[in-house]
Amino acid sequence: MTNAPGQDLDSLYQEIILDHYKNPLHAGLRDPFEAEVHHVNPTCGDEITMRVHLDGGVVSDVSYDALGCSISQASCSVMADLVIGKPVEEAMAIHESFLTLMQGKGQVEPDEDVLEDGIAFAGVAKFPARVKCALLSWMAWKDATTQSQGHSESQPQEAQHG
Amino acid sequence: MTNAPGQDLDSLYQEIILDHYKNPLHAGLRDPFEAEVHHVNPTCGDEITMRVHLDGGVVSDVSYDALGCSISQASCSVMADLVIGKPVEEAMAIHESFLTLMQGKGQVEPDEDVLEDGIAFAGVAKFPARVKCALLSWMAWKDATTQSQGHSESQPQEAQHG
Amino acid sequence: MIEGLLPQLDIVRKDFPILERTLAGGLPLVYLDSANTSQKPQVVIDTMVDHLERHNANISRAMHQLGAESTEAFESARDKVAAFIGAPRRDEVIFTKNASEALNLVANSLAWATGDLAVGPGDEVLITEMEHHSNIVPWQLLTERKGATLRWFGLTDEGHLDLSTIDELITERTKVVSFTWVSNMLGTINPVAEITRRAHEVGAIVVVDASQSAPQMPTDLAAMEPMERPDVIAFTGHKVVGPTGIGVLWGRGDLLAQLPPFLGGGEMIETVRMEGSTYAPIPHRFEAGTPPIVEAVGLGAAVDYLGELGLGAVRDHEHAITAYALDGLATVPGLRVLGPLDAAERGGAISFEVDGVHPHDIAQVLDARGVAVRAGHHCAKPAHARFGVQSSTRMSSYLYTTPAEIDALVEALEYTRSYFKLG
Amino acid sequence: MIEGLLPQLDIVRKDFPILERTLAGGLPLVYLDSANTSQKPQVVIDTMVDHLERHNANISRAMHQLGAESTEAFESARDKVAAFIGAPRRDEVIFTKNASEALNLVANSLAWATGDLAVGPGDEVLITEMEHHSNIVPWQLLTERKGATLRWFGLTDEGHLDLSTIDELITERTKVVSFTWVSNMLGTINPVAEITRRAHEVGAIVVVDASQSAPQMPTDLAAMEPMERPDVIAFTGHKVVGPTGIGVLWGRGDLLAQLPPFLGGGEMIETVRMEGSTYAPIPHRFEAGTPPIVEAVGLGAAVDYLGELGLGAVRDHEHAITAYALDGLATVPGLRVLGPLDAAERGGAISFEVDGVHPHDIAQVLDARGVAVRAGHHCAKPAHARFGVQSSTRMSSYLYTTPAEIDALVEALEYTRSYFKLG
Ligand SMILES: Cc1ncc(COP(=O)(O)O)c(C=O)c1O
Ligand SMILES: Cc1ncc(COP(=O)(O)O)c(C=O)c1O
Repeated sequence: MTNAPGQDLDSLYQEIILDHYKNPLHAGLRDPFEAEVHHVNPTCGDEITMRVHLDGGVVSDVSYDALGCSISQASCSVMADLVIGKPVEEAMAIHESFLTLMQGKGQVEPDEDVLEDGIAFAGVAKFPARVKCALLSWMAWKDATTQSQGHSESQPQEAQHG
Repeated sequence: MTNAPGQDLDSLYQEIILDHYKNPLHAGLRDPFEAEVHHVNPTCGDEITMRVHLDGGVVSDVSYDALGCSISQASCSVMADLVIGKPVEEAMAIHESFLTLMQGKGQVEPDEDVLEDGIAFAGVAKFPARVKCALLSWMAWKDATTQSQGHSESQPQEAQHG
Repeated sequence: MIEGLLPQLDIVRKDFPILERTLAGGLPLVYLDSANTSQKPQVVIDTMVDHLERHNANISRAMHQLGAESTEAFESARDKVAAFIGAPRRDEVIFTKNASEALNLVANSLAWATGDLAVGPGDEVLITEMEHHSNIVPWQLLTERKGATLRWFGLTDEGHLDLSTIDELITERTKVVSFTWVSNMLGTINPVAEITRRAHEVGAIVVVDASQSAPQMPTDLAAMEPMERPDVIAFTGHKVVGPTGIGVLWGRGDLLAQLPPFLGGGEMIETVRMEGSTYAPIPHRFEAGTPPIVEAVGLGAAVDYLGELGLGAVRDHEHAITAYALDGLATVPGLRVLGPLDAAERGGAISFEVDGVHPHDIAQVLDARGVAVRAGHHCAKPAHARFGVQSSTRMSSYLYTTPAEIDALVEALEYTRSYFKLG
Repeated sequence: MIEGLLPQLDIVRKDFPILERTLAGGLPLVYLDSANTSQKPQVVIDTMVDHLERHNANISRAMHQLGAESTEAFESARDKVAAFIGAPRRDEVIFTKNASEALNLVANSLAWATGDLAVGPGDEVLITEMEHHSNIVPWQLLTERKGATLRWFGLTDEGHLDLSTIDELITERTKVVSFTWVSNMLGTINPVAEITRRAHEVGAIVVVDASQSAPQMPTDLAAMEPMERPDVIAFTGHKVVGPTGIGVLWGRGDLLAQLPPFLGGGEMIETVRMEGSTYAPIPHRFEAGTPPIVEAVGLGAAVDYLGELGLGAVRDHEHAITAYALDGLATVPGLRVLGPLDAAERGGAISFEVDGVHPHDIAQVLDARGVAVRAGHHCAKPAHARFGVQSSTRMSSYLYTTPAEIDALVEALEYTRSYFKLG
């Protein structure tokens, strides 16, 4: 059997991803929170319920209940761990940088200082069908955070193509 | 210039047809009548209003007001002249035989004893787009006659394809 | 050697150019996603190309030679489709853009119906829990908008319709019963004749979603007893080796003639004045605008192709492959099939779960081995919910599927388990 | 030599295989029916074949390599179409089956709208007397069904909209103004910016039927002033050198997001439970079921092809040919053109009458000479009625039309007159 496809897979399923998948950080729904959102990947049915608690301009907690594949679960865990404790503005910048990575079709070099464990998702960007999995929780977080800030952005936004 | 297309045309535009077109028989709307129908060729907009008067099982009058091309006008004139004075049953048989001719794609040999001037339309059967023109008045006549007989057949029937 | 396979399967496969493709890493394509969309034989592609390169013109409206050729090609596609399903009359065959539009056409038109067909408070529409979203949402919209009630058949643990409640569900209040002939998720073949008869006894309209049955089983409407013949069936071109962009609605002529128009415009009219319009007879009444011409022509070639193979032979092939696949899947530890386990009771779509691996991840690993399956809810979320899962992996075979491809699937599933380090 | 023709017209013509065809009697094809449907360049056909032979799969739903390729091809067609019309956002581009469906989508959804968008008694929808049936009947259905009132702009004798009544027609009661950018019968180019501004001042939604303008003139929505930019435009693939089976609806994102769903099912959902469903954001919200995938891919190649020629150059070509044709037609005794006589005010469709010969008969004789034109009401019965005729003959050029073809038309018209023995 050829090994080529296996190698491809390994670039998707990095050890870090599988670890987060098996042991997700910050899982569960907690109080207090200002906004709770429910996002769905309509294509495959993956779902997430997410709460965001802001405190003095800082993301004080992100808690969630998620159903989905390894990529979407691990991404959620990584995201929560990255943004909790960060000022909203900085967290939004991290979000932006993750989005750029995911939409880069594998051409964007991730910045480990910003994304930390998130750089493990660089390989996902080469699998267009999985990009939405990786982004589900990030989109939910952005939505919930914006709502927490008092802006309402009720219509879930779809990931931009191309 | 090649003559081939001209020959084709002449098989469509027989002298008899052009004559009936220029001098249509039985034109105009007359009393008495038991049924009046209005048929349209939805494709091109040709229209006909037709009245039928039956008397003792005989087609006693067919009168009409028609707008359309040479084929549809001539066909109406020929039809009216053919059926007026005939028992309904015989007229229906003529209708049937004209229908068969028109749907025969030029393969059916017309019977002059039955169709008289109608045989001039044999060439029309080779022009699928014109078959509907030739049939418009015949369909209207059938509809009106059936209504006159007391049967209601309100939904105009479309010429069967193939 | 397995019984029932299509004779000369290797030659049949040569008709499908895509099956010769290789994927990343030079792997051969193992296409097991035919319930999602089927592959196209060369003859369908060539027929479309010939139409576009030599006969392209708008239909009906055009009087010239190209127009006559194009109209003839389009209308003879209607004849072919009518023959394919044994339609009692050719003008009962309406071309839509897909099965979804066909189903919506009926539901949406019913929303504007008056008289006997009107749907309102107190009236009920009956569907089932195993429907594709395209046979759920249109009826939700209809009943919500008109204040009627949506009801549904539940499912047994084996993935059959639970007909034990049929007397409560089909009543004098039932205006429409709409259900799938073959489930695209569970594979279940439903008892169309029996349900249709019961529905007709109370005067309900019966709509059957034939999207999964038309590709796999002979359909002969004219041969069905009128009481047991659905009033409407819908299917989609791209699942019967035809192109996308075309679907079919067959409906009983007098029912269709009673339905108010759906889309307005173009060729669906009899006459138009600014003050009001009248409409053409079927089929044109429901074919507003320029229809999918080259798609109809391609579909005509597709059903001809299936007709030459013989739908009976295709069904036998599917049955043989499905049985073989069920056996193979049973050898994979932790794998659970959703739906009937007897190949005789089902079509060629088999959805399953594997303990400890999410369907996306299964599909991903399979894809890395060249095996194309579908993962997700397959547009059947309620059926997934019924079985307590959110998604599943689905393999679906078709007339070109070989036993060796099933072997490749089973092997790739074993590999998936080892990749994710499952016992 | 005529100014403004496409450079290297003879080479451009070689892109269109059908133009090499001969007709009965070995006559060359003179195709002057492009307003009905355009011919297809080889690159569109080849792109579709490549998709069907190598990348065919269902989109979105499929996780495998073919699925990814097909999805990428489909979504990049959306990007190309968005670029073609200068859409402010790519997700505002919705694929339908044709222009007619796009227009019906809006009218039909509005019938179920609540709140601001609701249409009911006292409300008015404003159209024009020069609309294609596809932009009349949907609004008749909407206003009849909802008890609203349909009004329309009349036409001047020269074939322009009679804007003298604009103050009476566009009022606080006007909910929707829907009109064509370029008439398919009269050729008239309408003042989109001016009418849109007026309609927006009273808060009406503006729908523009771009079926005839999109093929012939540059469209740049993003460059339009927001007050003058329509809220919705619709056009159809087969008139922009693309395949049948695909149309485009562009709509302002926040308007589309407010509209209730049109067709339900397949991929237009967010989540489905038996008790009720929620819907996906645009564009998917309005793309129920398997979309016309290979058709979108073909359309992408088509708009790329037009983009390479340059829509400005295409418009110049049409203008030059139209002016030349108007001059030629003016030499035919008894011929009367319906619509503006100045090529600058019109598109490339020219409808005319010839005293003493019915349009069918003209088209028939022309066809016998290889000249393909359309005869009939061109799906614009009210405009014909306005000019006191029941039908007309229409020649319509496109980017591949040569002056020699116009000469052939004029000569064939002379022959027609002599065939029917007219002075
Ligand atoms: C101005 C106009 N609007 C709408 C249409 C309808 O387009 P389609 O038939 O592709 O839906 C056409 C062409 O037929 C047209 O010319
Ligand atoms: C059972 C069933 N119904 C309806 C559909 C919808 O078909 P389409 O997406 O072509 O409209 C499908 C396939 O997607 C199906 O499997």
